[in-house]
Amino acid sequence: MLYSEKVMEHFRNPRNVGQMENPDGIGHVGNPICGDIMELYIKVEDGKIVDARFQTFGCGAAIATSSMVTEMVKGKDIEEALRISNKAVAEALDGLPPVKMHCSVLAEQALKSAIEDYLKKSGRAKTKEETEVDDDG
Amino acid sequence: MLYSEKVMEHFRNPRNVGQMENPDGIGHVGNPICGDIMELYIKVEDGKIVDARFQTFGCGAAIATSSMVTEMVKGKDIEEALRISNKAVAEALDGLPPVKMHCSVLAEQALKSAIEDYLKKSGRAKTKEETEVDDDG
Amino acid sequence: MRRVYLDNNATTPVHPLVLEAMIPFFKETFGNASSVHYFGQQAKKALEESREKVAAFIGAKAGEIVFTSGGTESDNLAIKGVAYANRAKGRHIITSSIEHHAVLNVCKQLEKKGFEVTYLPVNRYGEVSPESVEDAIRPDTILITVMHANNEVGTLQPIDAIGKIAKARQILFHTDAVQSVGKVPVNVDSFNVDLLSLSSHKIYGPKGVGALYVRRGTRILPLFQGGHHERRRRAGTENVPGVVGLGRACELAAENMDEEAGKLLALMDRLQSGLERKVEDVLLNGHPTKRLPNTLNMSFAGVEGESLLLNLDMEGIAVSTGSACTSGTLEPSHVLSAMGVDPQLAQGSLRFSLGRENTEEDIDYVLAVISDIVKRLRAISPFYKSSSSPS
Amino acid sequence: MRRVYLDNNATTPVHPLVLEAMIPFFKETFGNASSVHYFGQQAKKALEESREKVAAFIGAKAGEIVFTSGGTESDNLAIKGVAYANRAKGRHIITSSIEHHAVLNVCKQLEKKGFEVTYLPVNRYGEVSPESVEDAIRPDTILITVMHANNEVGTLQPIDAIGKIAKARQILFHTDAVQSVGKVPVNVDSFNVDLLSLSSHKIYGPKGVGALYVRRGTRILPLFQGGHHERRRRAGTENVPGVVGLGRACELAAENMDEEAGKLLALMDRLQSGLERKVEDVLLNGHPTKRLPNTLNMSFAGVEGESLLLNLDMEGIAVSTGSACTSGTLEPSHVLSAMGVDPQLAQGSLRFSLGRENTEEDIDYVLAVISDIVKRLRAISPFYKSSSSPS
Ligand SMILES: Cc1ncc(COP(=O)(O)O)c(C=O)c1O
Ligand SMILES: Cc1ncc(COP(=O)(O)O)c(C=O)c1O
Repeated sequence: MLYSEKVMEHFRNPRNVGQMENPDGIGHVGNPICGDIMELYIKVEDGKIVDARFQTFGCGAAIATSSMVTEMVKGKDIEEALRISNKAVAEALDGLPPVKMHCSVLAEQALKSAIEDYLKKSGRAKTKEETEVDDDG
Repeated sequence: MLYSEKVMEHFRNPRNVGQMENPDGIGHVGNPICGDIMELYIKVEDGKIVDARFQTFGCGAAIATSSMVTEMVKGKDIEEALRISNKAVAEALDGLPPVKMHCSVLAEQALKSAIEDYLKKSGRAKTKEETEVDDDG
Repeated sequence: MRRVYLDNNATTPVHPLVLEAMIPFFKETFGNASSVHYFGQQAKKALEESREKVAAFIGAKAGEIVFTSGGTESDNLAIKGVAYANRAKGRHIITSSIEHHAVLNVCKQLEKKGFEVTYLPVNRYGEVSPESVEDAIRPDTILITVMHANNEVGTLQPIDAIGKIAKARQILFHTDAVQSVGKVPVNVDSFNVDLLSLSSHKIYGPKGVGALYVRRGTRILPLFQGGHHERRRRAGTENVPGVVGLGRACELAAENMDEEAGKLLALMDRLQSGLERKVEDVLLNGHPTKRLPNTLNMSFAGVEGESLLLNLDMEGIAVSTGSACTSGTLEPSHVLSAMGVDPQLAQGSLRFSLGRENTEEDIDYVLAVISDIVKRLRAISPFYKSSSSPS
Repeated sequence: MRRVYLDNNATTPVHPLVLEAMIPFFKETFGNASSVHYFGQQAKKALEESREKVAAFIGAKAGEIVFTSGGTESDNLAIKGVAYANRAKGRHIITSSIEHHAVLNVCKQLEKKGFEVTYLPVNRYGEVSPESVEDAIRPDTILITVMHANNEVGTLQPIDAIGKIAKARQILFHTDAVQSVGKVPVNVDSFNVDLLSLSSHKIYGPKGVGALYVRRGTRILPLFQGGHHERRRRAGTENVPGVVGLGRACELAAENMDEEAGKLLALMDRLQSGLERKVEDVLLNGHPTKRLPNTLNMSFAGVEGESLLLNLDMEGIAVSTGSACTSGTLEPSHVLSAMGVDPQLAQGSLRFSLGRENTEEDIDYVLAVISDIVKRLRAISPFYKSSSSPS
C-alpha cells in the first residue's frame, strides 16, 4: 500500500473537519508545487489550544496530516504547539512516502501560521526563525 | 527452417563425394572469412566434363552447393560449365539465406578453378576477367 | 468487494486467448529464435508469424516491425534512433507539449545533447494544429513526432494532415500510437508515418513487449549493442512468448475493434452523462468527440484528484489521475496545463479508461458511489463553498 | 523422434513452478505497478517481493536490483550507464577479449564515442589473469568489466581476485554473470562487484526479463527516458509476470543449485569421456576444471561445426556452435580465437550445454549417433585424411 494504515485511517475518517466560528487564529498555507491548500483554525483559552479544525484541498497525505496535526495540537499550550515538527506529524502517522513528506511540512506550516495569526491578533508576534521547518521530503 | 528443403536434401545426401583418381582438373578454394574449404575434381573427355567430385570442409550450405555444382557440371562442355554462376547454383537449391550466399560463390570459384587447372594442364589458360563472380551475399 | 477496473489506459488484463496462445512457448516451444536447430527454428517460426500479424494490423510489412520491450523502448528507439542517424542532416525536432513522458523526456535528453526541440502548443481540447507543424518546420528539421491519441484525455490528433505535411516536406514522421492501437483504426500508409510505437499491455497483450514500426529504408541507430537480432536494430534474445502474445492480441483487436469501440463508447457516454447528472460542477477535459472511445477525463471542482481516487479505491473502483507513470510525482498534469485547464481544476481531474471487461453495471456502480464521495471531500475543501464554481 | 536439448546456455525451458507463479499476473493481478489503486498496489507488491528474491540470491539488497528486458539490456545499461556517468572522471575501460557481444559491442560503440578500451588477452583455457587487469589500470580508468563465466566454453574467471584489485584501486567493477548465475555461487560482496548482469531465460525463467545489480551509491545514467520507474534507472511499465518469474526462478535456483550442479557435472563428464572414447581426434576447449558444471565445448578435427550441428539436429539433438547470437554470422568464434585455438579446430567446435531436464539416456543417445556422423563428415572433408591430426 502507498500509505500506512494510520494514514488511511485518518484519511478515511478525518478528525476536526470544517470551518470554525470565531477562531482565535487562522492559518492558510498552500504548496505551490503540488497545489495542496490547507486552512487551519484554532481556539485558544488561557494560552492553551482548546480546539482546532481544518479544511484541506489535497491528496490523501495532505488530508491525513491535517487531521493528525489538529488532533496533536489540542490541549497543548502555545509553546508546546510551536514545537510540533513535520517529522512528529509524519511519525504519528507511522510515516509517509518520501514523495509525500512535503504534506507534513504543509501541516506544520498551517499550524504555525494559525498560531502566528493568534499571536498577532493578541499582540505577541514571534520572530521568523522560530517558524522554520524541517523538511525531509 | 534455415535452409530450403533442397539444400537439406543435398546436405543429407551429398552427390559425388570423395577424391578422384587421376582428375583432369583440380580446383582448391577457401574462403578466408568463414574458413570453408572446397576441393573440386573434374574429368574431361572431348571437351565435355564427364565426371565431377568434391571434398568440402564447411557448413551445410557449403556442402550442398558443392554437391549441386558437381551435379550441374556433369555432361556440360567447358564453355557451358564456365557460364554456371553462383546465382544459378543457389537457384538450383531453391535459394540460400543471404548470409550463406558466399558458399555459392565458393562453389562457382571451385569449379572455375578446376577448369582453369584443366585448361592450364592442356595449355589453354583463360584470362582473369572470365573468372569473375557475381556475389549477392 | 465489488471491483471495477476503469484504468485500461494504464494497463489491461491479458485476454484469455492471448494467454492461451503464449502458454506453449514457455515450456515446450521454448527455443532461442537465433538457434539453428529444431528448437530454435520452431521459436523463429512463431516469432515471424507474430511479426506478420502485428504488421498486418497496422498495414505494414513484416520486415518493418522491430520487437521491443514496450512502448517506452519503442519511443526511445524511434526518436533517438532517428536523431542520431540523421545528426549530420540537422538537429531540429518537432513534437507536441502533450506527449507521453517516454517522448517528452527523450526530447529533453536530446536537447542536452545539442538537438533543438520545438514543443507545439495545443488548443483547449488538446489538439495540435497541422498549421503549427508546418510553421515550425526549419531547413534542419529531421523529425516530427506527434502522438496519435493522448493517454490522459484521449484526444485524437489530426494525424493524416500532419503526415501529409511531413511527407510533402520529406521529414521523418513518428507517432506514438500506444493508446490508439486497438481502439481506433491505425494504418501506417494512410497516416504517412515512417515510425510508429505500440505497446502490447495496452491491448490485452502481455507486459514487457512492444513494437516499433520502421518504414522500409528508414535508417535508425540501435539503442542496444549485442547480437544481430531484429535485423541489427534491437539486440537481445527475443521474448518469444511475449511476441506471440502481442501477435495474438493484434489479431484479436483486428477482429473485435469495431464492435468493441461501439460498446465502449456507449458505456463511456453513460458514465459521462451520469456524472454530469449526479455530480455538480464536473467538467470534461479533452475533445468532446475526436477522442478515444474509452477515455473520459473529468475535473471535479474543489476536490483534489488523488483523494478522490483513494476514496473510489476504497469502494473497489480503480481509476487514475492522469498517467500511471507520473503518479508519485508532484507535478500537475502537463497535458491539462498545456490545454490551459485552470490549475485547481487540473488537480481535481480523474481519468476513467474503459475496457472490454466493463459492463453497464460497473458504470452504474461508479455513479452510485461517486457523488457521496465528492460531497464529502468538498465538505473538507476550503474552496468549494457553494454549489457554484470553485473560489 | 527422440529430442535431446543440449543448448541450455542459449536458453532454457521455463520451470513448471516458475510458470505457475507467473500465471496469476497475466489476467488476475494484472495491474500497472505504478498505479495507486488496489490493482496497482497488488502488482507493486509482487514486483517488490521478486526484487527481494533476486537480491537475496546474489547477496544484494532489494534497492540495488534494477529490472530490465534481459541480459543484453543489463550489460548495455551497466557499461554505458557507468561510462556516461563518469565521463568527467576518465574515459578508459578495461574488459576481456572473450566477453559476450552484449559487452564487446558496447565497448566498441563507446570507442566511437571517445572512450578507450583495453581488451585483455586470455590464456589457452580462456582465463584472464588478474595481473593483466592490474597492469592495464590507468589513472583515467573508470570501469572494469569482465564476465564471470564464458558462454561458449564455460571457463570461470578469477572474479574474486579481479574484484579485489578493482576495490583496492577504487574502480567500478561490472561482471556479466548471465551464464554463471544459477549454475555456480554468485555473491556481489565476495566478488566485490559494483554491477552485475543476469538474465532470466538462462535460469529457467521467462524470456524478456533480466536484472542489473547496482551497488548502493553507484551512479548510472539510464538508457531510456520516460516515467520514473525502477528509481529512475529504467523507464517503462514493469513486466510484472516476467519479474515474478525471474524471482521464482532465483528462488528455485537457490534451493536446487548444489544438487543440480552435481548432477550436471556427472552428465557432462559422461559426455566428455564418451566422446573421447568413441570419436577420434576430439579436443576440449575451455578450462578442464574451472568451468561451469554444464558446459562442454569440443573441437572435432577435420569437421566444420555447423554441418555437424545440422546432422545432430536431424537426429533430434540440439547443440550449438559457439553462441546462438552469432550463428548466422560468418566470423569464427572470437572466444576460441582469443584462446589461440587453431582456426580450423575453432571452425569444428560444438558447444554442449546441459540442463536440468537432461538424463543419462540423453547423453548415451548422443554418444550413440555422433561418431557415425563425424565419420561421414570426415569422409567429405579435404582435411581429414587419416586417423591422425588435421592436415
Ligand atoms: C501514449 C503512451 N506512450 C508510451 C507509453 C509507454 O508504454 P510502456 O508502458 O509500454 O512502456 C504509454 C503508457 O505507459 C502511453 O500511454
Ligand atoms: C554471457 C552472456 N551475456 C549476455 C547475454 C545476453 O542475454 P540476453 O539473451 O538475455 O539478452 C548472454 C546470452 O545470450 C550471455 O550468454
